[in-house]
Amino acid sequence: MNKINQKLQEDKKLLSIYFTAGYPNIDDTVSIIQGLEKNGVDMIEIGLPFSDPLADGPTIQASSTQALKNGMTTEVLFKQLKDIRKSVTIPLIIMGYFNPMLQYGVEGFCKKCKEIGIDGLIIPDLPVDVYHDDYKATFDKYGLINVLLITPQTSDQRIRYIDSISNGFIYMVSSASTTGTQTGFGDEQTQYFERIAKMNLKNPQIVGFGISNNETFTQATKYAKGAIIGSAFVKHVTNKGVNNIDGFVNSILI
Amino acid sequence: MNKINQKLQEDKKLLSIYFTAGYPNIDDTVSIIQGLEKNGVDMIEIGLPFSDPLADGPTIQASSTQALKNGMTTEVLFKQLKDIRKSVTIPLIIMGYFNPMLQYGVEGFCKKCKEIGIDGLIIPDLPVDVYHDDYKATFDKYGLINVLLITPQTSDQRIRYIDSISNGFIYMVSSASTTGTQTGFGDEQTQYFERIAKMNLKNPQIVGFGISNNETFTQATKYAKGAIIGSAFVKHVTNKGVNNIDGFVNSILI
Amino acid sequence: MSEGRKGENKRIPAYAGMTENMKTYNVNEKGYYGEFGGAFIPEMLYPNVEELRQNYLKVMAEPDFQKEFNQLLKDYVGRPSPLYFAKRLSEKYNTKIYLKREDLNHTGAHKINNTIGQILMAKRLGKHRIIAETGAGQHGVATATVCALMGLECIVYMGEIDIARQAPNVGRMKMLGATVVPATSGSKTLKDATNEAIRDWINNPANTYYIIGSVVGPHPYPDMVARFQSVVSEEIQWQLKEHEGTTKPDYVVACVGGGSNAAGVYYHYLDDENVKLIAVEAAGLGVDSGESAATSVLGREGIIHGSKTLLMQTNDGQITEPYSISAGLDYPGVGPMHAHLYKTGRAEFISITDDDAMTAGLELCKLEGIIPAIETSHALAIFEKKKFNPTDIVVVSLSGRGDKDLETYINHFKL
Amino acid sequence: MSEGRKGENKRIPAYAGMTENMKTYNVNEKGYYGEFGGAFIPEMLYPNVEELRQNYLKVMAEPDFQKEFNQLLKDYVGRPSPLYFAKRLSEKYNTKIYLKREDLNHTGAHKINNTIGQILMAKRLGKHRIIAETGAGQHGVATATVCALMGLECIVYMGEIDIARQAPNVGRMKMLGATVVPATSGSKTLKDATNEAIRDWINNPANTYYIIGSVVGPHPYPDMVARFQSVVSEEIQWQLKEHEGTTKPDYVVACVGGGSNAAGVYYHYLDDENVKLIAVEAAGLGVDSGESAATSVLGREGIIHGSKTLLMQTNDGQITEPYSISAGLDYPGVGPMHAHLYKTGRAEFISITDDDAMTAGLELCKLEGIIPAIETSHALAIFEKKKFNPTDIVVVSLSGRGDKDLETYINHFKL
Ligand SMILES: Cc1ncc(COP(=O)(O)O)c(C=O)c1O
Ligand SMILES: Cc1ncc(COP(=O)(O)O)c(C=O)c1O
Repeated sequence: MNKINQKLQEDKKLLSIYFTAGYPNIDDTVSIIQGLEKNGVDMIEIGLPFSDPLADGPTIQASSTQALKNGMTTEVLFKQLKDIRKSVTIPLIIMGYFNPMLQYGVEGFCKKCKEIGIDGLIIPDLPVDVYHDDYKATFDKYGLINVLLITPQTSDQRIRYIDSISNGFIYMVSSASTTGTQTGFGDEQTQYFERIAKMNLKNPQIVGFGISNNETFTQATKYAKGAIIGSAFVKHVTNKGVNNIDGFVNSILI
Repeated sequence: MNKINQKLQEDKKLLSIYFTAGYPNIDDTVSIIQGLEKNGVDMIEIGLPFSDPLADGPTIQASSTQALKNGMTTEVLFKQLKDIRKSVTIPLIIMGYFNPMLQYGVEGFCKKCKEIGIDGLIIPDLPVDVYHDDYKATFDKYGLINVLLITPQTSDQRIRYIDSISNGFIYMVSSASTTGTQTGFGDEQTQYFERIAKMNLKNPQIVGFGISNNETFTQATKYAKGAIIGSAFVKHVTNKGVNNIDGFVNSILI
Repeated sequence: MSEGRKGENKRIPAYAGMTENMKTYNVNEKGYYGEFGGAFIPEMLYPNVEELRQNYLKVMAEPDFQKEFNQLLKDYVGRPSPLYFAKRLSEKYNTKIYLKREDLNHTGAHKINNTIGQILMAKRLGKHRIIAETGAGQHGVATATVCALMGLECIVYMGEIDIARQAPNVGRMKMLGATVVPATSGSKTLKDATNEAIRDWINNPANTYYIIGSVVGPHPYPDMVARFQSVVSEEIQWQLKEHEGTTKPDYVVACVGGGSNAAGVYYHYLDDENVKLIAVEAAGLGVDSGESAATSVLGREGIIHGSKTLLMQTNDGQITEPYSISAGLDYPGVGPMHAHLYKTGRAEFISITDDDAMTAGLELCKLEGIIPAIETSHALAIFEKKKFNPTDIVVVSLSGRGDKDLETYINHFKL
Repeated sequence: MSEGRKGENKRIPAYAGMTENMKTYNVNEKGYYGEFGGAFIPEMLYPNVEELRQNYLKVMAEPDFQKEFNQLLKDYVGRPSPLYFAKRLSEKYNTKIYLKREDLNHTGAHKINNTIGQILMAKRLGKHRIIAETGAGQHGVATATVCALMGLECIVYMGEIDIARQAPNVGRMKMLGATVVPATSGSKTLKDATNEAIRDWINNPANTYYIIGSVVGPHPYPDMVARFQSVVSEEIQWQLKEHEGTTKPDYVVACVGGGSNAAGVYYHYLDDENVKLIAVEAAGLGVDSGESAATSVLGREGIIHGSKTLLMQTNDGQITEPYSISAGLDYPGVGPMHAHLYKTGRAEFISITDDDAMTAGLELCKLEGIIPAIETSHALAIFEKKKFNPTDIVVVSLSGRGDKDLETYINHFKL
């Protein structure tokens, strides 16, 4: 069984953390993963940096630009992760934009992920239909879960469709925004969270975008299975470096 | 008999000098006239300054602007000249643009000229036809000679027409130019001078524009009755002041 | 031949009609509009002006000339310029406002209608050196443009102050290969540039053609320029017919510098007193401020640039230095046609201050998405001054676009 | 109704024909041109893009929409734009060169054809906040213009470098009441401005309509923009008929940034292989210099701004920072229609360096009195590169005027 599915079966609210591979320094990837696992995080999204991350806000943009400057590439990332399963067991997801994967070759990319022990992918600009028609078979072949997104604007009908072709969890974007823009949840979010909870989807949901501290983590996981922190963690790494992960994780989970 | 006609009958080449009234200083008008007469000049053109002297080059433009700044007006000029005939007998011509005369009233202007003892007018922007149809009678009534211009471009037919309505001399513009632009005469001028000389006009011709020294004065008066110096004299006054007229006149007549 | 335009052959009013069927507000045979006009020029200019006077109507009537003129207006200038119903502006002022879009002409103003005509005239008269004066630079650009088109040398005189405040147009003239000569005398604006152009012409009588940029100067310029610009009202007639079922607006409004823009929109309505004419002049800092260019109010009869007309002058007959924020209206005179329209009361003259013009210009940007030349903004400002009826059809000449004026606008409003 | 224009109702190609009568080089039902196109967008944008996809053809086919669109094109934009026979340019290159004068449109480029269409679309979809990206600023100005016209809020994203080099257009946008937001990431040019606009849209999904400025972005944008721009080739057909007795030129030439200008002039000729298509890209300092924007030569298939197309990228799939002196061509991708035209060989792609473009631009000034946008100058430069027959009819899209580029030209040539 895929590590993501295993994790989702645990009877707890899950904390998933996103970081940009190759940032702040090119060689920080492995130690960040290890640090996150060690400090009790449940799932990790490894950001494959892209030159033009159009679903991302300034924080992740800046980290991506720096990572690319540091020399991060798809090849380099795969090399860094080659032996990652020797040291960690935590579910690992690669989050990246579609073009670098396309250039690598989608089949080759998936194959490599399987070899390394990657459990899933999040590709914000790979639309559901294209995924379904052109790539699902490949993902399935290599045992990769493709995590699909929904937003407050997604219709119930489309949510059910997305649910039907998902096989891990649904990435529930908390509000209409790029990453790192929200600073707390209001009534709108609560209604949205409730609406989705009531839909009784087959896949659990994990909330992303706008989770930055214990309060928002708690709010989000009131209805959902877990929550993903991205920009807040990248900011933390920017300010405190990679040796202070415990402080960050503890501040979320208290 | 009008003093201009008297002068034209003298058996000599005539030197006529133009100056801008009220320049360099507002009260220089009378002393310049006296100085010119004293030094053997034959005829004087008193420039009534105009804000937009479009037949004039930079030298006379600048002197006009300064004269206006100094406070020169038609009224002031008439006041300055009120008693001029008590001290000089030289023919006096007012040279000016039409608009200030129009504003003063053409009839009043002519009347005043006669009172003062002005002998003629040169108005470059009063066209021959308009003069003939509208103003000749007035000029005649006050015994004023209107000096008309011809240029190298003026057709023979038109020259004859201009000759026919002139009753003093013809102002022969040496070349197609504004004042102060020519710096000597070439073949073109010589041909023009010869052409006009051969026409045997009823009115003598006096050459203007481009006469600045003994050489050009001599060239011009080889064919014509006289020559007019304007810009060169204004420049002289600018550089040497009004007390050095003898030097200038001597350099022309040698 | 194009079916895309109506009335193609009516473009230039037939010269034959002029004397037979004399119009009250048009020029007479002697070159006068009532008591205004004529050709008060130094003898040095006589051969040139006379050559033009004797030929202009004949040349303009040649089928060949008409064909070339009309073809260039259509394919090069982009005529007909639209007659645009300004919905939001009309709503705001509760009347029907149509904008005649001369701003859409090649080079961005009405000026090119005239320079196209005159360059063809110059060619037919065998001239190969072209001079012009310019204020806003629109006429300079339009002249430089047609000179490039015909491969002729071009020298443009422009006041030093105008060179500074209309920098984009100076750049355009340079790109087009024209020589821009600064006029440094007097107020260093349009009047002085005109003086310099006339002086150049005096100095170059044989090969040079002077393309005057407005309905000013000695006869036949005012009439010739008005005829070239008359394409504007010719178009308004059939365009308004399409929109409103009538060829006649209630009002025709235009800003007036020299008056060519106004002459163009008035032309076919001059003798139809049902169509009211409004002429808008630049009041500068205020008509009584001493810093103004409102010629009709402040002017008296006199002579400027070869024409008897209204002009701003001292009691003594010295021409006054005008002031307007708008380089194209910063002129102490007005064409003789307009002096006559003023004197007879045929046109209503309104003066608009700098500030009111700027405000009206910005309003047009915000309501209609059109940035007008500051000249044009003066015309637009009348809606705050004069009330029209809801059913009135008011045609305003949008004489030019404001690209040249961006800096002035932006500084004025601190945008 | 106007008789002044032909084919008024054929303006927007009928959507009904699309699937029934499929054109090889046109978009298919799924939003692809051959293998290029699609809608590679984050889920956050799905509702907006899907709403548009489901409605655009229906809305465009509404008589009411067509009427308003055509009326605005005519009375506001000033269409038809002339098809001008460039005599002196033709003589120089010994072939028949016609210039399609999009520079004469209101706001000075072809871009407004599209923004007029899209603002009407936005209104019908009930949106009241408009965003746009811009490179040269022409699309930004065109968007600010239609927003002012309709009284809608307007936010324009523009790269910091482009803000500096196209200052006049920034001024115009401000005058028109738009908010110009600098894009400070990446190469600080068009690509980055587009990223920012997309991010804004993600953040404002409900009330905001994104007016894309070229035939790029997710389906249905490329097709919709091409249809709005297709008025250009629709006009060329009947205009050329008037001039030459045929609706078909031998060549149609256009510069390509995103490709909307080219799409417009190609549209009605896409499937007529007798009409050869030439696409001109910006080589910057040279195709192999590392400072270039010649997408077809340097690009590989990939995804940019929601569309699968050709783009300049590293082996790793990172989008390369392009370079061109021309802000409107300084883009690392190209619309999917053009990728398809390239891949199939239907269009010939030529790349032109900064220097050659600038020289061609100045040449047009000097020969024809038209100052072209630097984008357009790239298209004009092909005559030094490619020989045409004396009888060839070559239509070049004069996509925009160069007023915005004066400073760049003047500095380049030290005028
Ligand atoms: C746009 C515009 N409108 C009006 C004028 C005023 O000139 P005229 O009165 O001759 O139309 C100018 C002069 O430059 C101008 O550029
Ligand atoms: C004048 C002009 N031409 C061409 C372009 C290139 O864009 P596109 O390829 O979409 O026509 C631009 C873009 O700004 C432009 O301003």
